[in-house]
Amino acid sequence: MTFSGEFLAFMGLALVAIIGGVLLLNLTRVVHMVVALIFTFVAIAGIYVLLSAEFVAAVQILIYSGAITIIMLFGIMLTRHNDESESKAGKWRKFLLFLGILGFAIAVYLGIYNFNIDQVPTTLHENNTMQIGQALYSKHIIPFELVSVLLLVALVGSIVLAKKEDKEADKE
Amino acid sequence: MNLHAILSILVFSPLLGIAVLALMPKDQEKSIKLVGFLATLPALLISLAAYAHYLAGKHLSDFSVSVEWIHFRGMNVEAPYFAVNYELALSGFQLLLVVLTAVVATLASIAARYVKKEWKGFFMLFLLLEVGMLGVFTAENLILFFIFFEVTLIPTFFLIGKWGYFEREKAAYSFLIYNGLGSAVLLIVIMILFAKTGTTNINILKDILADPSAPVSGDLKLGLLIALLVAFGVKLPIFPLHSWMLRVHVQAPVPTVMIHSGILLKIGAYGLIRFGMGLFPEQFDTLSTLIAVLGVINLLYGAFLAFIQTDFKMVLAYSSISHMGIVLIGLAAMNEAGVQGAIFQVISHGLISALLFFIVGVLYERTDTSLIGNLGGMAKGMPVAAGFLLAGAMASLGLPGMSGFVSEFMAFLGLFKEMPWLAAVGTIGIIMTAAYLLRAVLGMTFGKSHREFTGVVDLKGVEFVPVVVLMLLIVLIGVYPSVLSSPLQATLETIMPGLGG
Amino acid sequence: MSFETLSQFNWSVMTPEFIILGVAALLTIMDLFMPKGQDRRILGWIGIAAIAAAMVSVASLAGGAVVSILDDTFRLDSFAIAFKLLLLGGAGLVMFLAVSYEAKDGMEEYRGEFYYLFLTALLGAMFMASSGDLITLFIGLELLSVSSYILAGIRKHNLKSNESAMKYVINGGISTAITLFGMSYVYGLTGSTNLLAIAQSLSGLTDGQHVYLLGLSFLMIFVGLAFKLAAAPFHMWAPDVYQGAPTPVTAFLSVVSKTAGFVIVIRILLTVFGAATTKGPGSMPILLDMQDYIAFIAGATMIIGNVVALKQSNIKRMFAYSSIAHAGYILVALTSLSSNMFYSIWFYLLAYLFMNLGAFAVIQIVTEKNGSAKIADFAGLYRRSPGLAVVMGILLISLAGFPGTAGFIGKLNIFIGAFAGTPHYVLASIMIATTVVSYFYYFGVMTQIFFRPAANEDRFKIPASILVVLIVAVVGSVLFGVMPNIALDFMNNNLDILADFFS
Amino acid sequence: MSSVPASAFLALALILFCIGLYGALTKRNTVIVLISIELMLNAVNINLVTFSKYGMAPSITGQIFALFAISVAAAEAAVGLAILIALYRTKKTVNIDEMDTMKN
Amino acid sequence: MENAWLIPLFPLISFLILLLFGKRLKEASAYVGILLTLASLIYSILVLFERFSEPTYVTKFDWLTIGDFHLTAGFEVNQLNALMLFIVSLVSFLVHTYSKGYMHGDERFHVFYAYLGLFTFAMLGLVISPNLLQTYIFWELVGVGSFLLIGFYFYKEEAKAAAKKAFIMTRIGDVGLFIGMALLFWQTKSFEYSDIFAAVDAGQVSGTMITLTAILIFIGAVGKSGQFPLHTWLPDAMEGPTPVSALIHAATMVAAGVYLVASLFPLFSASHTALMTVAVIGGFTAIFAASIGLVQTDIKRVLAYSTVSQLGYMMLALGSAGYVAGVFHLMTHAFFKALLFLAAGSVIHAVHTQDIEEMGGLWKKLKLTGPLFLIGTLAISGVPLLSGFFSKDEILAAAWEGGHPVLFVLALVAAFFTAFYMFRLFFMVFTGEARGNQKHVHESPSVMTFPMIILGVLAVVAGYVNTPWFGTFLGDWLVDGNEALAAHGHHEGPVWIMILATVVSLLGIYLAWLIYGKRSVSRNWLSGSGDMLHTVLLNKYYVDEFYQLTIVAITKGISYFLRFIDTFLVEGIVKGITGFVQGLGATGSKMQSGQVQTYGAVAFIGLALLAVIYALTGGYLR
Repeated sequence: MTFSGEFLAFMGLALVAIIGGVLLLNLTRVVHMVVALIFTFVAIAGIYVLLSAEFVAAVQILIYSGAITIIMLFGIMLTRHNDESESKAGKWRKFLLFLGILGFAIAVYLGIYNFNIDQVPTTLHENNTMQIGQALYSKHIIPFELVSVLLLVALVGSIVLAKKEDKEADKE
Repeated sequence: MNLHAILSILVFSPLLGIAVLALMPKDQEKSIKLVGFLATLPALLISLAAYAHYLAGKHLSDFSVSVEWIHFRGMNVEAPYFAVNYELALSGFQLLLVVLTAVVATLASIAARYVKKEWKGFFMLFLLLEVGMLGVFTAENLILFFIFFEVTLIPTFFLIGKWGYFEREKAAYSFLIYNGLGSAVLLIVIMILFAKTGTTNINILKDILADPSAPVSGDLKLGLLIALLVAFGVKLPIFPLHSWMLRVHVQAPVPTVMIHSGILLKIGAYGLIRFGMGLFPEQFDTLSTLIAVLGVINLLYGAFLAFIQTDFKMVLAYSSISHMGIVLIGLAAMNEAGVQGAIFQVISHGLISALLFFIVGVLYERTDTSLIGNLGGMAKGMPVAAGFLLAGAMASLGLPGMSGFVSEFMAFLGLFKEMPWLAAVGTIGIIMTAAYLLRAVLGMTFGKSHREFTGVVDLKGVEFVPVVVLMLLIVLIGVYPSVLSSPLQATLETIMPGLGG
Repeated sequence: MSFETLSQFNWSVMTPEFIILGVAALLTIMDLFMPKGQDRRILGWIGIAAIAAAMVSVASLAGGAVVSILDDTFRLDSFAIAFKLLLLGGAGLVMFLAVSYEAKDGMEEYRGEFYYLFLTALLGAMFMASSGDLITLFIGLELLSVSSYILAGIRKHNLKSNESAMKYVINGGISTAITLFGMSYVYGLTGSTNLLAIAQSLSGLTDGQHVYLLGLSFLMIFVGLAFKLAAAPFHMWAPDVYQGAPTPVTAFLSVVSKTAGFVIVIRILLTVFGAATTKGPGSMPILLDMQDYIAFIAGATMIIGNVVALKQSNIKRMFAYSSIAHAGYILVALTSLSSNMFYSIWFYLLAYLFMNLGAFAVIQIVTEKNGSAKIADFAGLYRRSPGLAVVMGILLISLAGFPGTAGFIGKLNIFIGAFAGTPHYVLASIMIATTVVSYFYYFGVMTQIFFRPAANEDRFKIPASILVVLIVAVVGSVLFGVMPNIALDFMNNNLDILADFFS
Repeated sequence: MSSVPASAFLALALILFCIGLYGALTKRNTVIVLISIELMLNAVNINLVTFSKYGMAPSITGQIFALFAISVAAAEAAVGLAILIALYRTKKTVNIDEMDTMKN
Repeated sequence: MENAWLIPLFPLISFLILLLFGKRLKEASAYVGILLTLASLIYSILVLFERFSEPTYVTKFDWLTIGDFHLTAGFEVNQLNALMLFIVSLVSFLVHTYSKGYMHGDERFHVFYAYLGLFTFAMLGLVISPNLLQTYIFWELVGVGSFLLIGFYFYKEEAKAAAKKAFIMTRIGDVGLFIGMALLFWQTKSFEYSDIFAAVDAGQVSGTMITLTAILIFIGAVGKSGQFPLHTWLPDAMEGPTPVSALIHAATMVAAGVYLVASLFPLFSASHTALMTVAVIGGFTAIFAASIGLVQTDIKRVLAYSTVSQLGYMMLALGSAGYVAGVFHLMTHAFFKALLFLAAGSVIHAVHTQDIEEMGGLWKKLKLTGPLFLIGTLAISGVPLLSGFFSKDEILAAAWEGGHPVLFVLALVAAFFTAFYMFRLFFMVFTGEARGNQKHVHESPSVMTFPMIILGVLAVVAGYVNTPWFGTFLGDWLVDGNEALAAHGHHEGPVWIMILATVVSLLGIYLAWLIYGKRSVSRNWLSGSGDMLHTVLLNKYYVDEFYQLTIVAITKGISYFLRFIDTFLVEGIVKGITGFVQGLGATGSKMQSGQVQTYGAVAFIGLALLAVIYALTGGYLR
């Protein structure tokens, strides 16, 4: 392992991503948590770039750091909750969960820590977007169309559920 | 005449009654009861006709029927299908049980005159139960047997739970869970056999299992037999699987308990003989000592506990346990005398317990009690009922000239050949049987009467029918046992070679 | 890819999906343009007609060769046809329930959505049955899930409905993440999302490290998908969600969604892990190696489902546990991995479809009448409506697995598989013992119906659509219990799943 | 070739997955729970994208898969939030531990 | 003789007729019973006479088939059977007749006759059975007849208890018989007497097995014949109507035990131990019961203990290889004991009490009963020239010849006791002052006295069929044509035995006269000599109490112990299992807290658990 620029970039991004995640767990104010997570999302986008997935990185920034975070913030604002968020969950549950996650992580880590495959040069970074587009519109046309239905459903569903009824509005 | 359809007609004839009942308005008590009674008659007549057919020297195999039914997907190319056919047949043994079932069912339908509510539902379930029982005894393959076996379960659950006495629901649950477990174990056995051999036809299975190259090892067979012993042990019942049966016998309504103790318990014995002994003769031999010990324990356990009961129904319930011990004793002997004795006991106890439970039902109807202490001196007010009760008790305690003796005698005779010491211990049971039955029956009929029996009516009218018919049958078997033994010879001959005896 | 390439495929095999998709879109538009006050039941009936048409078209496809479109992203094989029939049948009956479901608690405005969301959910389920590509399977799964989340929460002024949906989303999200995490490793080890290609490249797997990772991903995928089956350990959402969701949705979740879950589990596990070897070509597949884990999950599921159901006082919760238990039974068939596994699972799901949907139909009637879903509300049903009581009795008996009903034959099928070959005595014993435990709660309902006095003597009005469900359910339960060969022969003669599942 | 081994990316994904999971199962605010789930899905995406470059047979499919996962995650987040808002209207809370009206 | 099966059939018909129509016939039932038993009697006399000239007749048919074994039923007329047929039908006929007077006015008159018919049927069936199984069948049936008749006054608690006791105690004996029979069957493959004897003769059965089976069969006889230790039911059985006591508990059924041993004599004689057992039990019972009889005050109980004692005598005879002696005494005893009971019944009928302390001075008032009772008393006491003298002498001779001096002495002492207590009874009842209320005392109607007279005559003359002086006709006839029995035929004892016996009985009579007749010796002479002994005797050696404390208590103890097991262990385990399942359900239910994060946590922890297990056990990691 050499200390190349790529490595440094990875270390930095990974650090940011993890710190963002840890902050998510440890901050007390909800808005702060979301903001912390934006760092993570952006860092992940950076990771994608490192992995020759520029288009995915762009989508990541648009969707996650942009759309999702924003609607989450909207959600937080709309629900006017008290800002403090402190879980009352039982200590035992947390402890067991922690153990479980630790166990799971170790088990998985044992599977991946020396995951090395003779790497072949890829051409993913060349015309990345075009490659994706071609694949999407040829091989993956069916799931692609299906996702459109899914998004339609999500759209309709969100409207149905979140819409303020006239009656209700009157009441308030 | 094509006789192959007869058995199906026999088994499903009560369905006709169900259909008629379904169309009747539910408040017509009299006509519902009449229809319920009439609906049991076809089965009775056909079964008697079948018996006559046998007496006329014709073959019972005339009645066999086999129709393709279910094809389960097989496991490999050689056995593409796991076929289950719709197969009914009669052997001598089965014939007797079918006749017994038809008789007791008809008489129980007379006893159903004491049902106080929802007659329509009662009779529909009752007739469904009869279908199940008739099917159990005619089924020629294990799956079909199991199906009918379970068909008896549900109507009985309702008959107990809805029309029983005070703790009926608990009794119904006890019944359901114990028998459910028993049938679950049975199902495991059946399915293992089915999966291993690809057939459930009893006769084919017998041949396959007798073949040493069968895909069923000796250990597995032993395991299966033990499982069968548990499965039918619940039904029989064998100590310590009996406690459900006590509750049922105390809480179930009269007709149900007549059917239950008269026939349903016998399914356990039938299963043990037909499948336990029929399919696994060698293993049965290995276990014979265990079975004999269980039989003796049952016999004595039931007898000693019956000795201190205060409720006559409990006495009869424990007495059933005790008498089923005799069945086990006979089976464990593994010789003709023993097995024949066991079969006799099955039939004899069916008749006797039906009789006794009917009389108890009559008494309860009149006096609202079945406690021995409350009934003391009842012979004063109801001499005829008391007389029949005493006669029934005598039959039950194995008085010669009545059916109980013949069976007890043969069962013990058989065991005395194989395990004399165990048999000798078992004979204590004969003494105890006399002791507890006399204690209970004399306690009820003899002695000073504790209450006025002035308003109480003795047996009358149609009530005589069950009592007299059952009594006559009991005496007939006791005096002329060949009515049973001659149809049985063929059955015994098919079982015995497997026993190597 | 040009139009020519696309048009070379036989798109007609997707007719059922097109019908559902088209009608879903049609309903959306109709809903949009219909006057506000107008009764939208008509949309439901259209939906039912669409499902019927789709069923006919699926049935007409039976018996043909395997058709694969676009690298298996759509795949029509016997397996797909068989299970699509179940999904469509289940969804059709659920639609009948939905049509008569009384809209309240904020869903009055959204009856139209209520109907077509069922259709989109069904569409997702159908793709789960009919694809050989991880991405498509995943999207189908999510389409089903997201539609279900909305359906569960559609009574938006009802706290229970909201809660139910919320719990469903959270657990569903976690399960999705876990499943995907597992899938990502599968992809990583093969570089493909096409199941057959994956199987191909894994069939020579020798590297222990990779096998290990694949085993882990097996566990992740299986546990993640266990969420859809409501199998242990991912079962706990079911009681809460079932209780809170509108009854037709509960029925949908317990039947269609569960069936779809089994479909995807079988598809992925058998194709991928059935082919992946442990020690090089010809060695034992990972799936067989992991059999014990499936068995463990199956056993735990049966025990938890049946035992906890004993303590329920709410009928819908009780049925949630019951459905957990039934998932366990079907997992026994999966564990056995015998060659009749497809048939036993299919038949069991068929039987389960009839008996469970029928039961939910009764539950819908009773709970809507009483306004609550306590088991005690069934007291005296026999007096109030003998017909309904008898129907419920038959269905409960079928659920309990008594002979004469389809439930029994289903169990027999599973047992044959469990005992043939390497016998699974322990698992079969657990299955049968827990079945006996289940008698307690099924007959507990019967006790209420038949033995207990009624609180009031109000009669029930049974809407025509529910009547249809009841009749179909009872007829199906009894018919397939007495003449199971109608279904088994259909399977044997027209759909040779074994032959074309892996090709 | 590359100086950063594939396992490093995978480990990062694993860590983020675990963080997300822990957050999803312990955080009290439902919005955060939903976001945590998004984080888990993000971790999956890292895996997918990593494998699309460093996998057994590198291909663009991994990125496609990641894109689909992102869109699904977005849909799920939207629906989840909508449900939360509906719930908030009836219960006036977003605390997940207060959603316990249904239990045995 | 080929129609001898008709003999038991007549009473059966009587039973059936009375069962069905008795209620309508009322007291006319008596005629049905009397006529049909008369038919039996006549026919048995015919058979008896026919048997003098013709050989044994056996016929049988298959009754029950067990595999290769064909169990048969049928009948046999040999000497012993023919004699028993006569005795039974005669006594039965007389009792039927007597009862018409005795039971007059009872509302269950017809039931009584029905029961009598049933009993007579069973008893006659018993004596013509050609095989052990059939014997056993009728053996049990007579038990039922006895049971029903003892419990005839069912509303009396004592009758109920006595009936129950009789049935259960004889059943204990019956089980012995049953076991013996079953064992014997597997040894000889047959129940037929002839086959059994042939097998025993041929040495097919081992010595121990013969001894074992013989003793087991003897246990049956012990139960039925009221031998020690199963004797206690017989005195209690006196709760039944007196004619019943005469028929069943004196003349016929209780003698069935003796009959059984007699008819299986070849088996017994093959084992010295078995014979010895019979003799010892018999001898002991004879003196044991006689000693109790010394102090009883109930007229029927005295007679009952006397019966037990006399049956012991018969057993002693058989056990001493005195086959003829036993059968002979069986016959004479049947006559004089039936006479005594009927006479006692007549007395009771007259004074309406059974307590001899309340009687006395009845000689003048009961002009016919008194002398008849005296004849019976003289006969049983062994006063010369009466039947009892000859049969008792035969027994003493057999005991002496058999080489059992101890048993011989026992028999003598018992004879002394018998003479003493029988005359004590006679003097207390018929002589001295009237002690109770005797205003309405009257002689019984002729329907009752007529049977007594016939029995009186027989009690006198019956002994002459077998005397040392006029020939041993009976003895010769009984063993005729049977080599096995011939060795155990008539015993010609020394003359001193006869004299000694006479002296002993006269001594007993004299002592009784001194105390109860002349009253020159205080009545408390005996009791004075030891209160304890008197109390012990009065309480019948506390045997009943002993049984109560041991057997009954143990049975109850076992029962309660088993009930404990039933309620706590059997039910407890079930409760435990259901409790466990329910508890599991409750726990699972509690986990379902409504906390969605818990649900997720459980799912994930489950996954983690599986993953860790997999990592540890999977075996794929290098």
